[in-house]
Amino acid sequence: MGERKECVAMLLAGGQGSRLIPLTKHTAKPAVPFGGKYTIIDFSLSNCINSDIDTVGVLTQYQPLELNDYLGRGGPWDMNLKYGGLHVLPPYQAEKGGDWFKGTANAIYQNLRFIRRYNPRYVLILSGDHIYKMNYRKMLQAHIQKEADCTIAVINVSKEEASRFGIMNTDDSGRITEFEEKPAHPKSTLASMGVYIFSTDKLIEYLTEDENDPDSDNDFGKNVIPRMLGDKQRMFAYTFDGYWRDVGTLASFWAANMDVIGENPALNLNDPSWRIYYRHGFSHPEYVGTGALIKNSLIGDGGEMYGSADHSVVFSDVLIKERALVKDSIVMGGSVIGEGARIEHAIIAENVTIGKDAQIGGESDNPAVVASGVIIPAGTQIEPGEIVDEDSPKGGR
Amino acid sequence: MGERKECVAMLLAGGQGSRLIPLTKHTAKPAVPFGGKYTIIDFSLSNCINSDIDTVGVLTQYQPLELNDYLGRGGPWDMNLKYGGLHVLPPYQAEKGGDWFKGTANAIYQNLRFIRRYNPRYVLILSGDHIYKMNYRKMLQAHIQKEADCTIAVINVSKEEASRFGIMNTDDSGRITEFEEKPAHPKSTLASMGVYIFSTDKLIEYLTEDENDPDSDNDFGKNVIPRMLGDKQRMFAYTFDGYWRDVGTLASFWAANMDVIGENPALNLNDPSWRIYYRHGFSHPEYVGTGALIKNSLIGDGGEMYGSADHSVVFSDVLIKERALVKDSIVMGGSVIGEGARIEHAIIAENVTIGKDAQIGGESDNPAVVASGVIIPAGTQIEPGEIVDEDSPKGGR
Amino acid sequence: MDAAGIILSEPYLGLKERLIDKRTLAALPFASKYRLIDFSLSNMVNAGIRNVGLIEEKKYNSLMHHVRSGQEWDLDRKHGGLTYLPPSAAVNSTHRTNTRLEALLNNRSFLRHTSEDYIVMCGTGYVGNINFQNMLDFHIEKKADITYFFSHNAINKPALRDRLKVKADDDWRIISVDTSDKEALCADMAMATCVVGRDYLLDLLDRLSRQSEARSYPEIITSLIQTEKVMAYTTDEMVIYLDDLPAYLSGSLALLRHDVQQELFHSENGPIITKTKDSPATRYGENAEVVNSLIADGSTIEGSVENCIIFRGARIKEGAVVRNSVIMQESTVGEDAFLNYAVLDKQVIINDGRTLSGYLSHPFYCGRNEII
Amino acid sequence: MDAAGIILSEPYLGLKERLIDKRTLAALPFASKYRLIDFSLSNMVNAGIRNVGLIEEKKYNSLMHHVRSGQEWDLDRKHGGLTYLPPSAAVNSTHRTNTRLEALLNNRSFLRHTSEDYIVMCGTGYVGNINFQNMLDFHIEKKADITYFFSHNAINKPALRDRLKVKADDDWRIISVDTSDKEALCADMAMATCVVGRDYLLDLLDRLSRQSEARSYPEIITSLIQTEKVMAYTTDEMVIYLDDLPAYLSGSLALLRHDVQQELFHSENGPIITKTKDSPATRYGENAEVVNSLIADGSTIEGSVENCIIFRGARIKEGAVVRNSVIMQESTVGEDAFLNYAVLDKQVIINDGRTLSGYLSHPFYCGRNEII
Repeated sequence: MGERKECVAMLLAGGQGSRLIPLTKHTAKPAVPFGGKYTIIDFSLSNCINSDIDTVGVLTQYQPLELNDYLGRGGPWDMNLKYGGLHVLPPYQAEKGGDWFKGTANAIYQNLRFIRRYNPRYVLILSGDHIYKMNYRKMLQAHIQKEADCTIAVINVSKEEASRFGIMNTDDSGRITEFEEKPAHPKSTLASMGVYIFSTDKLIEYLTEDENDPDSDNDFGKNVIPRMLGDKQRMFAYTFDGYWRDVGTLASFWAANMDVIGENPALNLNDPSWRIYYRHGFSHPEYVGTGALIKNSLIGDGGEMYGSADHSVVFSDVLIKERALVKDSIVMGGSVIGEGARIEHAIIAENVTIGKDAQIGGESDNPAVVASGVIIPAGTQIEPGEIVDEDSPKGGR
Repeated sequence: MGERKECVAMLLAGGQGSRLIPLTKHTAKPAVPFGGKYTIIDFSLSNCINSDIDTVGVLTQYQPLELNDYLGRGGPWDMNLKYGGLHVLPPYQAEKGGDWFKGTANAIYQNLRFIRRYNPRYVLILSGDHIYKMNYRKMLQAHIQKEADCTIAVINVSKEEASRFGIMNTDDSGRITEFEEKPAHPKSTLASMGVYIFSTDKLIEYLTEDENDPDSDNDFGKNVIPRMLGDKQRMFAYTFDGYWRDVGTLASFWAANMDVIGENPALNLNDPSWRIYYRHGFSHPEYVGTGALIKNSLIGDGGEMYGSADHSVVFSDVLIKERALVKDSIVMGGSVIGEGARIEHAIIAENVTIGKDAQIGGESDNPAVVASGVIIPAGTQIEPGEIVDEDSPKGGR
Repeated sequence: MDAAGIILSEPYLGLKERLIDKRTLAALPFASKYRLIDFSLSNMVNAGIRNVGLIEEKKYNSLMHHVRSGQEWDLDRKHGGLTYLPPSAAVNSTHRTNTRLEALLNNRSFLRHTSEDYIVMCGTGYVGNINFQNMLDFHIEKKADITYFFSHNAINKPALRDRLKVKADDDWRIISVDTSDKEALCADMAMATCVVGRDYLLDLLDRLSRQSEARSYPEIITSLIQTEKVMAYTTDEMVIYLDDLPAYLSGSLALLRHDVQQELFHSENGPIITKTKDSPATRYGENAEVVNSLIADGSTIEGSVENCIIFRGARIKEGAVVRNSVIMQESTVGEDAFLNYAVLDKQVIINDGRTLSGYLSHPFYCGRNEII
Repeated sequence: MDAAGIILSEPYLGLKERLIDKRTLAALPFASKYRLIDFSLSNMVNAGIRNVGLIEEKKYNSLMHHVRSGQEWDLDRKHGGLTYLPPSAAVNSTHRTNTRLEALLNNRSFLRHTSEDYIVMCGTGYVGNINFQNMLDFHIEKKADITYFFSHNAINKPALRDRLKVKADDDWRIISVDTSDKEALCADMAMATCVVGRDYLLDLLDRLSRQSEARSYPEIITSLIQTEKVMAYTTDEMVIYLDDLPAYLSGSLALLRHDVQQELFHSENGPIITKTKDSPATRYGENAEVVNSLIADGSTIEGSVENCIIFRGARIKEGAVVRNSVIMQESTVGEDAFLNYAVLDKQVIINDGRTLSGYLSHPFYCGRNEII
């Protein structure tokens, strides 16, 4: 119990995820449901514990009530430890007044006391809003082996996508020679995943320097990394070649959910060697009634199925009534799909009620979205790409 | 698990306690150590669980890292429940931006979602910075019996003190007829303890009204209570006649600690019928060596005593070296008192080192204070009433 | 609630079923994701009981593995919470008890140290979602010495054996035992669900312990009702008895009834709580066909399933047809296999193309880890 | 650390001390606030072991009450953590084991299901703050089959009985057992502290289980060292044996030595962790006089205490003089009583004015709850 922690993870979970706003109005993006059972932050946290990293500071500031409750003391991820474990780190006021976190680097800077307590050799910086299964331990081994000051996880993206990311240019040894934020003409396709490992002393040194620079935005990508590169610190790229998605838009969120469907899905969630842990409710087993036809789908528990689901992700405690059809869609927990309703290419958030014979979405790449708690009256038609939230006239609340 | 909670407590732990500043520079006032084993907030939390109230929201905003870690999920107070239990509620940003808590009423208003989740009939509002043992259950029974909208706990103070408190004037039935904040000429001596029970619907109604009033300071004492009185709501005083201290100044903090000493102390902490719970470290048993003389004192565990202690409160892991004397003083955890040093009428904070033959304080009502982590060089003399913190020249750090 | 709980993890009424070869009855899996103990524990905590003693029989390993510290039920408390109690004489004896009375006698110190005034006891030979608060209220209102629980709404009543029948007067006081009267309250005092005052129980145990000769349970009850005020608390809350393998199968299939689901899983009393498993969502394949079945999370359905109870992590492969069966945790039914009225225990493998068929009264049973 | 742990809560080497009449040795209180199991568990977790099996003997109630879910040691984990293992044949047997070998044989499934490559085993017949990581490193470096733990720094060595002496070669390989050679490593293979590869142990257990005749522990070890590479890991870390009541008293009084306190409580290995109690601070009265004693929190000292170990909640009243004694939890020594070389078990009451005096070799013992 008295041991020093080799590596402490700091997980940035402060983002609102403004492009997901119908899903993040009352909850932080990391608390958005994903994959029939999980919330987005489960992936980073499960990666940590599966990588044998048991001490994680989660930095929150946007609508944290649900996220804080969801995280608790980290029990679901086996991180409710007396020494180490999961700790939520909200913004706070100090002797000289309080600050909201200004940027990603400032958020870590404000919580250096948390890091120092465990005296780790290495600090892993993560975002709480990506979907991926990654062994950080291997990345740490690479960091140690290369005697790096900072290692940045990168993923190969297509030439077209590259200009939407921070792009690394590296030499043959993997050492980063240049970093460009969203370059118009990218020189490589190695995109930063927002996963960094720092040797602790270098992290503290550069965060302190960054904090003292009044012109800095206090952001890792914009300020800290370029400054370290400028100082010729040993910075290496670590290439990750698994599944990774930044589910920053409604379309990419929908697409990533579709990726978990199928016998050999792009993202396999039924993987005993890399389990994704989550906080459980008290749902009973799901009942599939006479007349139901469920195929090529993932269905959570506690629901009752009397209608059809095809190529969809359905969360816990959902009721799909007779003759209803859910196709190419996401239906989150506690929602009710009325008799004969037709849901296609849609995202139905939590605790939505879809009235009888309503039609949501259609054949389109642009998912229709119904925000949580909305009641859609019988017979209503929601167009592809349309977003219905509690304030919009379509929600008959 | 599905039951509604009859009563939920909201504990305001946001205060800096600026008059205790040498003790609260890096920690919130509720996390200040008290009584050899405890922190101040342990009293309110233990009162809750001993009153069978197992669901508590703790509102924090000032330097919460230590307090958050100390609270965790409430295990020490037997409140780590899946349904209910202890939850830390930090300030947060919502869709329309973030707010620090403006006043006590606003802090509760911002966390109405937490209260609503448990659908309680009654809400108990507490401060985390008073020292007392009180059965809130009895107060709740009085509230129910009187069919009150709001019940305010009061304590009888002397005529002289009364003008420092919020004073209630009541009729024969105990119904509050008037409330005066720090009156120059008090009409009664019933002072508010800052402990309120509200019927939930009334609380929500008046908090919402208060929030919509741009001129309000959003404070219970200044705004909400007077407004309810003006509206002739049923408001009752509940008289508490036990030990109660607002340890808001260094002198009152020192005095309250002295109150726990003795065979029949003003505040009995060795009371199996009303145990005060706290979070434990790993301290080993205390060793009292040859030459030690400890009398009329409370001593925490893990320490080593080779010198003398008389009429003092000594926390865990303190080393008192040969020929040292600690008298009428408080020595917090991890501090070292050097050979021959003389500590009188002083507050020595955590992890202080007092050098050989140093003299701290003296015969006085005005305690000398050494802030946490300070090193006092050998032979130094600290006058009565003097405050030494890490920035002051006396601290030889 | 001013009551502590005692759960008697009882033996299987003397029946030698392979279902409980390697587990206590309390650890028997039921209803896709539960074990029988989940129902007892949930009924206790849903009634506000915060102090539960669990008297475990031998073979308690699978039970402890499931219940652990009681955390899922909020019973991992500093004070009270879950306590494992030894069935045998606590200190010096090495032989294990077989009677409920002896188990209670051996745990008088638990009773003495509880601060609650009443004790709610239950066994684990049945499932139900029962409001123990109501039973306690009845007990107090009637000023009873002992109040036994009876359900008017029992499933598998025909399978009852070794149970007592009693007759009550108009005020629900029990006046006779073991009648052949068809109208008598037929139930299961053997399942031991009752309320009793703590001090009264301690006194009663003292008196019983002084009686030297061993007596059967019916004999004890028969003599009790002469001198004590033994009441019958009756309710319409549903109870499913699981006396033997046919009862286990028919009790399982009863879960497919809407009224049974409502009673067990949507009761106002509260949810039935079980150990979490971090299972992913259920995966339905391209050609899955599921009708009238209970499906746990983490299972994979690629074939045809009708009138079945499927547990966590089970897999029904393409072309397989499974009807009227219970498939426990992590068992696999191979391609084109055909199962009817079968009960597969945990981690069974049924190879491709096998046909296994029993009948409701004679289910086909396959033991844990077996391969067919 | 790539090792799982097994703690054998062993019987008291056949001694019949009243100290352990109603508790296992593992649950014996020691050093003001601990029980012996605390040292074993803390050594395990301080070495980074996260998966510990606890083989409990009968009378395990006080042990379970103390350890519960292992939460204090961060061992209440979803995966691994603390597992209670049955000493007797897991399933069908009703008799209890008396040998360590049988206990291991009965828990091969625990060994099979651990993912760690090594097993660290220890007993509970001693206390120490021992770095098991170093022992494992030695085991791996030496490519040993089994590595036994030996301390050069044992307290109560004269009290050793029924322990083995071994002799090692220059590379620390054990070459003979039970010599009368004075220079031999005298220790305590009976306390069973050792490291062994998991697969190797399973294989060894299989081999041993096929040998039909019962053999004594020395016989087994003697035959093992012929064929296996059994190594001696020696350390200067202090170990206190607690073989009998005199050893318990002298081992307790040894705690008053500065070097022993440093070894046990200020070791770099980590703290010794125990169950929390929410005791208030120790209260010293107007006329308290304490010299050279270990005082637990929650106790009240109003009289004179010299060379003593005082447990939580104990009270020494005014005028009482207590010397060279161990006063366990919640015991009270009345006014003007005089105690010397006494061991008071828990919740004892010594009335005012009593004089109770034993000697180091013959301590005066007073059993739990007794009143003198």
